[in-house]
Amino acid sequence: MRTEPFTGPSGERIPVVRTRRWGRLAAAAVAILVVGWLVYVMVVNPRLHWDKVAEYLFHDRILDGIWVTIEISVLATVLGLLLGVGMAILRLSHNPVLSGLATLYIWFFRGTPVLVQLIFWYNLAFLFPELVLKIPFTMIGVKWDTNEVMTGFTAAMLGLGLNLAAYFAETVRAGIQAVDKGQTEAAYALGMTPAKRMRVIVLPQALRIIIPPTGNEFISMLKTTSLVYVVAGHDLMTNASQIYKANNLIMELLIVASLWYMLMTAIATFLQSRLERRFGSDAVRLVRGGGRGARLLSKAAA
Amino acid sequence: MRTEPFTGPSGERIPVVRTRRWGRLAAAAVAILVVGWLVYVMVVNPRLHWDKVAEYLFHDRILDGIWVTIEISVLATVLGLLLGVGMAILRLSHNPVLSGLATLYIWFFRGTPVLVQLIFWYNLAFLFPELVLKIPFTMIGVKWDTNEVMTGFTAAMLGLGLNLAAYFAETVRAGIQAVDKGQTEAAYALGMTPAKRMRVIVLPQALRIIIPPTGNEFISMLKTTSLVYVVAGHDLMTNASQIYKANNLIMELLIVASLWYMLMTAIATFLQSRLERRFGSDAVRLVRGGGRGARLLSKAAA
Amino acid sequence: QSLDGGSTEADSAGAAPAVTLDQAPAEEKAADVINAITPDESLAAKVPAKLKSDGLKVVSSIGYPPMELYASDGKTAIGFDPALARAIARKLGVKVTITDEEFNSQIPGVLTGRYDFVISSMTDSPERQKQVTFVDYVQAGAGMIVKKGNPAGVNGPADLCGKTVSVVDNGSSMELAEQYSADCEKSGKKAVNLLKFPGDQEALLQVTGGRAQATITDYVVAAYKLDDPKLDIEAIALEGTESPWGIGMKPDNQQLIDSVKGALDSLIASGEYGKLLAAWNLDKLAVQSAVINGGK
Amino acid sequence: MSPVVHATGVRMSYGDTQVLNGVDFAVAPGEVSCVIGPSGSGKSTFLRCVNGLEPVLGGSLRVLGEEVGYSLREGRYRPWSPKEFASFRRRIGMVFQRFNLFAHQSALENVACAPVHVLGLPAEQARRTAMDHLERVGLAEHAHKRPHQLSGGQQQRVAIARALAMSPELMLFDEPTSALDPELVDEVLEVMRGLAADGMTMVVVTHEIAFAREVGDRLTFFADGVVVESGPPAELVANPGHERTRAFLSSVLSQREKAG
Amino acid sequence: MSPVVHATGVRMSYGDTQVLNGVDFAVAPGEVSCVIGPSGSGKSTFLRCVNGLEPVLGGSLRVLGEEVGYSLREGRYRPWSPKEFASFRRRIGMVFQRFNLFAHQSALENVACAPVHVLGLPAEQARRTAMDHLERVGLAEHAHKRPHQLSGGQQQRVAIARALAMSPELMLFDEPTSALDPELVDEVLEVMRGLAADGMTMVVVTHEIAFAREVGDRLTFFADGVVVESGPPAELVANPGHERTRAFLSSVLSQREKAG
Ligand SMILES: Nc1ncnc2c1ncn2[C@@H]1O[C@H](COP(=O)(O)OP(=O)(O)OP(=O)(O)O)[C@@H](O)[C@H]1O
Ligand SMILES: Nc1ncnc2c1ncn2[C@@H]1O[C@H](COP(=O)(O)OP(=O)(O)OP(=O)(O)O)[C@@H](O)[C@H]1O
Ligand SMILES: [Mg+2]
Ligand SMILES: [Mg+2]
Repeated sequence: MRTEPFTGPSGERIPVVRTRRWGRLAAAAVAILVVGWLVYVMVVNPRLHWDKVAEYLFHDRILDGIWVTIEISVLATVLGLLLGVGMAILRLSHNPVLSGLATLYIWFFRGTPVLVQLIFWYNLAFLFPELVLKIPFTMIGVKWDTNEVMTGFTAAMLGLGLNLAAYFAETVRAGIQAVDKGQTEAAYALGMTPAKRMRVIVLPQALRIIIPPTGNEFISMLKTTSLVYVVAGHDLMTNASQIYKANNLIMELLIVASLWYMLMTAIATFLQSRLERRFGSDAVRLVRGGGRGARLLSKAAA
Repeated sequence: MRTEPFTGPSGERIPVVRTRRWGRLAAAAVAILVVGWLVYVMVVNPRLHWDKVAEYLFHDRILDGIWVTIEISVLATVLGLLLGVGMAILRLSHNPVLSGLATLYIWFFRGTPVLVQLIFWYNLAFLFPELVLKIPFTMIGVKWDTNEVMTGFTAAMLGLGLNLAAYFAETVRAGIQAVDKGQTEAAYALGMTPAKRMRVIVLPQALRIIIPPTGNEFISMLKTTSLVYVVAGHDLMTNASQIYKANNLIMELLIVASLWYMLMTAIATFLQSRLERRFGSDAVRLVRGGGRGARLLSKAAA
Repeated sequence: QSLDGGSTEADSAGAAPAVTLDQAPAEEKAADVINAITPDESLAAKVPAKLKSDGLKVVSSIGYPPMELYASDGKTAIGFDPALARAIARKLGVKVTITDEEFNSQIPGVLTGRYDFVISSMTDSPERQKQVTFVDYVQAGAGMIVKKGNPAGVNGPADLCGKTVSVVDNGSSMELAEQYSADCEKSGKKAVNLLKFPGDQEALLQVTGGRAQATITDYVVAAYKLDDPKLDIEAIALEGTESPWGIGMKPDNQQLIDSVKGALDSLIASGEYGKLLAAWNLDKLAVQSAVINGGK
Repeated sequence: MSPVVHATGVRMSYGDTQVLNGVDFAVAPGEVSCVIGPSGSGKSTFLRCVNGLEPVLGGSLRVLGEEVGYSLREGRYRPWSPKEFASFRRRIGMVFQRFNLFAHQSALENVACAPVHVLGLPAEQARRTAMDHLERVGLAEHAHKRPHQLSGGQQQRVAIARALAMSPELMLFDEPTSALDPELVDEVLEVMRGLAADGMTMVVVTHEIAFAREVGDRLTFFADGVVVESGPPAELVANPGHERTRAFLSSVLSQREKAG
Repeated sequence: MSPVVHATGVRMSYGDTQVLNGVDFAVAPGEVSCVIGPSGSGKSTFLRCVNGLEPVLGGSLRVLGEEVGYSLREGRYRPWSPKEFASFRRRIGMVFQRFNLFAHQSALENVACAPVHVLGLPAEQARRTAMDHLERVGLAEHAHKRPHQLSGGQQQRVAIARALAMSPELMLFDEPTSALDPELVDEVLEVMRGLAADGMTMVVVTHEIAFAREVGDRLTFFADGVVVESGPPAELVANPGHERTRAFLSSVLSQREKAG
């Protein structure tokens, strides 16, 4: 704001008063009071055994569960992203059959609950006791016991990964379509084939649009993994609930699990913002931002 | 493609052959075969009782469950959207306390599993047997029995709505920030106050960015409602599982539930695309799209 | 409204107006027995006032036949536990509502006062006694379900070593399976490979799908499932596993605990309890008297 | 008559970059004041200061009789609230280089928007007046079109009508034709000529020297955040007093002379 | 020598809108052919057809000795595969109005991209050659900058270097300077003058009549999807044969004459 006083008609200095925004201050004070009160009421609540929370925070089974949660989330996200890129490209293909199938895939996997998909894959043996891959009209082929192939881990990967892929396909498609048409034209004009253009020019730029929702999906995947209890998986939430089922410290163990989820979310959010900064809109600006943007950038780099 | 033949040097017509894209055709054929085979194998599977699927498809409890699912999803989405807009505006506020609190809210509710939040609200009486709203240092106020206020329905609304609001807040913020700065300047230059500018100019344009993710959130909310089983809710998935607990037809009832979810998803997707067409990027184009866009628009309107 | 008025219409019980008692639903196998029960005047006089005004609020996790299941309308709870709850309510001369909750939401529901008691095939265990007080109403044992013909040759706990067994990841059958596994290891054999599931249907699916060789559950439930030809299974009782199941109530509500215990004792003495069990083909589960917190 | 705009020693910076280094500038009522200068010299920034869109850091900037951003009370200057800023800006019309029409509203809605939402006129009356203003800029038959359905020149004319609908006492134009295709420039300049003829007080940042010479009462040359020189347009173009002015004018005119 | 571009009766439409209505046009090797015409007359579309970016619907368009989009085999024309299109376009450089630099790559990477990914040159060699091309357009010291850190004129010069790096036999320019601030136009035209002097065959859509007169061997006037007339630039500007041409030229030149 203004740093110097005004000069009056006869050369005298007229001071500038600083305004206090009373409304703002009041709003802030009320908000802080409410939050503080909520925290206080939780902390001193005689019905919550905070000593138990502390005791179980680093319980072995909780730590095991965290590990499983992270492992499954990361792998399912990677699988979902790879498949999602493929589906997005199919969906944008000019071949009506392929793009129709991709649409069907997306609709099907977005349309059915993950829980059902997990139960379906895990219990595939109920429908098909053996998985047979053979050359038609011959006796040559391979055969597996479905239950041996479809472990809880495989089922979790398939259930979560295929489902996520359907959501990612839409995200990636939006990202691809958001890349300026001029980029594609320039690539073609330089003699690139459609595939090369996609790989070298379009996908790297689509990252900008893809990263933020991917971060969100990953964060919500951290919590979706709790569904693996139906495939006998032992993620954080399942383990926490098994503990409270035994000792009935429901609220305490939910707090333990929540604290860990919040920590994981905070870390994921941090990583997401790092990625966004690295590949985000600033790095892939399409129009010249003027002196200002350039200056900010070079400052950030310094 | 080209509609007429070429003319040779001596005036004769040289025909153009149409190319068949064999690769494409083959890919399409394989894809259709695989999907068809999967469907066939499911349909003829002797362990699936399709007659039972048909029987339960319109079972009273399934229909009741669908109604509950839709009701809760719609209400929670509306609540989440309203709160989310508020949080987004707070988050963008210049007041560091308010924007900090909004950030805290978003992080907290994104960070904790919905399941935990549902259990927490439903069992609020465990922590606070009575809800008291009174004027400090007096005896005047109102008091409710927590269990009477916090029915399963209220808990579901709060749990799902507050959680969704945290996700929407980010979406709405992105939408607001995506509105061209020039719009804000023009609004200010015409003498609008910040609040009026937000309501009259910015939010209506932010809709364009907000609608697609809102559709996605609604679709995934349809399935998230299945968590209301912990607050004694009877949504589609819960009712289906209660039926199979009694009659052991687990796969069949999962298929029934999935069919309904797919139908609801299809309808929601359709409505989403209608909304997108109404409020979407075409309607709120920022740069002049040339004759083409205008022509497409007037065609669509005709 | 003033807050210090203490506006609770305290124990003004007195001569309560006569209530019309609930009739058992038609599909309830013990409906005749229940509808014939009349209030016990001395018990009714001591019933907490809140029960008289609001009725008895019972919670049960429906979906565990024959103990608790839905009638064909999909809304009315029937089975032995609802039958007993209705019988107790009639004995006490109060109305009754039975609500379905997810199994693990039931104890919090009782503790927060949303429900008066839980009756849901709940094993009376010392851990649970820290939260609620039980009036034990049956004595039940565990059983195993295996595929028809018992292809894996599982006849007793000792045969489970090195096999895959699915259980519901909570409560007595899981503890039992863990104990068998420990026994296997003690005797130098391979441990039991335990798969834990949220519900007994998912656990059973592992047996019919061939992933698990057996599932351990309550014997009465296992026996009931035998009647379903689709499943293609047989049940094996596990001897010496009997433990009491209890009606759980908030420990500080002594008046309610006394009323429920009194009602159950009265039902046992009058033989109506036995008829209820017989109606659901569960005579094996009978107890001789209502014991408080009998679980070890 | 006291000047409509009276700047003395106006200073302004974005962070560490000093953009205006003491601008002295005055506009009399009814005057058409044109501003030229190289890119980055602070012309837009100055217009934004006049309108209160950017805060002035030093010097005095009096517009329409008020010290922009401050009211003098009891011997001290008190900063304006957002409401006070809004009612000040209401009195000034501004036209941007990139038009900035409200993208979700038709041409008519764009023009009627501020009268309804800012002045609180009844919708029907506002629409009627809006139609009159659209007529004035020759766009009555395009009233129902969305901005993206209009050509650049048409969009800019709607933007002018939108500003006029608030009956401003002063109009600011920031390079109103530089985003337009050459064939569309004239239709906008024509509207501006009309305004000037009606006696509107205008400050116009422009590269259209021909327009400045024909319509402007005064031409001011900005460079590096200060006013280098100022005078009647024809004189300034013919005999620039400073080397910088001469260099700039010749670079702007060179292309065009070659073309001629 | 046979012409590099030879269009006879080229027709093209977007859906129902007929855009090219039978264009006859030829460019000899080493010729600089300038194209002018009102907005929407199909100039850009024609360039895109020459490059195979849009399919021709009728007539014949022979470029670099090939019928664009078709090969003649056994007495029949067979449409090209995407690969054949790609190797055809490799031989033609194109510069767009909006530069279209790859936003995620530095200037150097932009220039080296196609040689590496299309021609399969080793990365090191491609970078060295790219550096030479950047030097040629005077941007060696900006090689590491991202497009958004460059001015419009600099971006356009990088775009030219990028096209040159493929050693094209024909260069197409679609209004290469019309998105630039007036002061930046000259630096781009300078590079193009250099190219013309080196004997590059060029088709240039432009509004810079001065440039066409100075550098162009031929000036063609497009209107409504046909070539209205064509001739040596100075002659065409001085004595347009058609009323349409005269009207267009006078509207483009009017502003600039007034300024002079
Ligand atoms: N929002 C901003 N933040 C930081 N610097 C800015 C901002 N806007 C403008 N600048 C800088 O302030 C200086 C003056 O900019 P201004 O837009 O006023 O120039 P101008 O004379 O209008 O130029 P032009 O003819 O290009 O419009 C420039 O150096 C510009 O980079
Ligand atoms: N992708 C497209 N789809 C439909 N119509 C189009 C498309 N591109 C251009 N057109 C239309 O084709 C006609 C010719 O456009 P073109 O861009 O070739 O004109 P131009 O002569 O280059 O004009 P300008 O000087 O404005 O660039 C115009 O009417 C335009 O609206
Ligand atoms: Mg400017
Ligand atoms: Mg063009």
